[in-house]
Amino acid sequence: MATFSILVTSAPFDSQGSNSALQFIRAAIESGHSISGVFFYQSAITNASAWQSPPADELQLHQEWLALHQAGVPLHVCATAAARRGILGADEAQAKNLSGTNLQEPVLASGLGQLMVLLNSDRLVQF
Amino acid sequence: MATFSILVTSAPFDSQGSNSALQFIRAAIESGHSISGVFFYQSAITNASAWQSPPADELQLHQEWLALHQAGVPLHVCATAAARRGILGADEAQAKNLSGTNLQEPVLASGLGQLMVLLNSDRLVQF
Amino acid sequence: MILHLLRSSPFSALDIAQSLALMDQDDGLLLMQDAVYALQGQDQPWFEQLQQRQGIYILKEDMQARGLSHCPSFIEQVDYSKFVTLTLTFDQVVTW
Amino acid sequence: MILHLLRSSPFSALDIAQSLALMDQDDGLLLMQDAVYALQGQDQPWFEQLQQRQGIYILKEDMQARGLSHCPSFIEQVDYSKFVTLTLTFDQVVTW
Amino acid sequence: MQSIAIINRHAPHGSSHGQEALDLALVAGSFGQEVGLFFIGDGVFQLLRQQQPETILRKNYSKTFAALEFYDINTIIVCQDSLKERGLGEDDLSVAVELLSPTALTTRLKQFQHIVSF
Amino acid sequence: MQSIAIINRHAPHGSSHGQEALDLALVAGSFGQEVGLFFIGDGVFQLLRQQQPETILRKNYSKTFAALEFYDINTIIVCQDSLKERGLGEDDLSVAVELLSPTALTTRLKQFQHIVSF
Repeated sequence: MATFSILVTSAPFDSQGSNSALQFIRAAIESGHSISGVFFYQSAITNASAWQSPPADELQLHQEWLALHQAGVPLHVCATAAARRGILGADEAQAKNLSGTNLQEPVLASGLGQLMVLLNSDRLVQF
Repeated sequence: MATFSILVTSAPFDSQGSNSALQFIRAAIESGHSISGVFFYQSAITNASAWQSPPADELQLHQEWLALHQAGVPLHVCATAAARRGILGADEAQAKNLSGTNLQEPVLASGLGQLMVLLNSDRLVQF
Repeated sequence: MILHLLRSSPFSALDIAQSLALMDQDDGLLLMQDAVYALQGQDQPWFEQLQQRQGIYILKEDMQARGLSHCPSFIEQVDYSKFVTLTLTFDQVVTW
Repeated sequence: MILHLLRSSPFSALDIAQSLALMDQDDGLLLMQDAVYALQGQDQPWFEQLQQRQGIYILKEDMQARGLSHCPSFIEQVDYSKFVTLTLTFDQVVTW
Repeated sequence: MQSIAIINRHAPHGSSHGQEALDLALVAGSFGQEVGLFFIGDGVFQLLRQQQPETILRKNYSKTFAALEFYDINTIIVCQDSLKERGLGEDDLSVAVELLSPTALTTRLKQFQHIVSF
Repeated sequence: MQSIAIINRHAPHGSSHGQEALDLALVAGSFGQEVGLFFIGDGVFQLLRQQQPETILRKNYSKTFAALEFYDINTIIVCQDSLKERGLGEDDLSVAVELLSPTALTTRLKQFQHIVSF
């Protein structure tokens, strides 16, 4: 059995990348492998947004990620890449005097250093 | 003198499209033309986010759009495309019981029908 | 041994040429997402290059999603489960 | 008369071939964003096609941003102000 | 009345271009605009029969092409060179289309006031 | 120690790939990772001299390439075929690089534990 780290760099909905990552992770877990973590970077940071509201007949990707977290998969997003694109955690929201935030636990606002920690796995697969 | 409608469909920062649109509009206004409106669609909807927080040495695109609005340019975003990607106006935020919203005036959450209205101009230019 | 993941349509992007240029004899190539349209390229120069190689795979789910069903025998069809296995058969994975 | 706006690098994407295929003799083509790298394609087949045409323009700001300064005389350099004028000289604008 | 040509130039499912182009076409049609749908390059793959994007967790919007006439959208033009280059014929498509050479397609494109591309 | 190869395959400024790949490289370097920076295809344009992206309202991160050695990043490899295809030579680049054939480049790539591409 192996451990995988997953780097997602493509935008949800605008690209199939997030869907592919989801299906790959599910298949890996079903085969008994473990996922040391998922890291959202570049335009994939929208995956971290708790506010995604697609029409009812479309996949709510954020909910699917939360389900994976329930299954033990840590979720990280690059805080800098996210803030650039308007996804703000509690600290950033407070700094801007905002009453809400669209980046919430269990998704963690992390630095790129966290991705370095995730490299300590058998395979890194990018989507 | 002519009237232009501007359709922006590419993601800010991830693509140069929003920068090009901004520079085109400024040049058009300087030459005495008028802009009947800017419409954000597809991944360009992030332009509408009031929460964009890039590092200090990078362009804050949302502020640049607000400056154009001050100069009389109407700003529209497709509400469906925006909601899909986590950009929510007051109505959607209320429906989800959120305390804040990242889609605020003067950017208007519009339907695609608004783009049809904008077609009533001399030229439509897409970025 | 590297497993290359090709995602873009070879009719639109030149990623296919770049990945092929970097492939050794023992490397593999998985056609996924829009790259599965490569199946329709019988008359294209890159199709012959694919044909001359070992280790060409295609993701079944992505074919089915797009209404493609005919696959020549030199391309091995895999599902997500086999895709996971492939990433372990090879030493590294590069995404195009 | 259509003005075509080409944004992608002709070394990576095949948009250049598609836009050229749809261009009439009186249509125009503006190289902008990453398409300004076309300047480096002297040995590429599409470069000759550009050379044989009238109405090829390039956006000066995008050249300068990328460190490109040499431009052959058959390509007309325009700034954003001239770009605006061009969109009015032609009847429609198509973005690639 | 305004008129708008919508060019589809990307394959479906790998990106959202096709789905959001179709959404725009339907709205334009219901607003009484004259709409022309053009499929060129990889865009011709949008019209393939028997797509099942549910297998990759994407929406199957391709069924909607059959309903275009109810939105008064009757101009569906496909580039015959693009189709042939991709080893496809008219029989492979899910709806009736008008096949045109690139030159003839450009002539039709010029009859519309505005052009957008996806 | 882990090692990571970062492939740059897109031109600068039209997209954010180059800037965010460089950010990642700097962090990897300061975390003591062994970093290899590879430039292939349009990625070689990242290293062109005299870029002025301020004229298009983008950040001039190309200046940072000269500082890579301070982050202990000394492996900067450029595909010589990609460079030649684009009418460029080593003199056109802003930093000292190692020019390799595609075959030699692949051999070097395989010495890294993980590979990411931008």
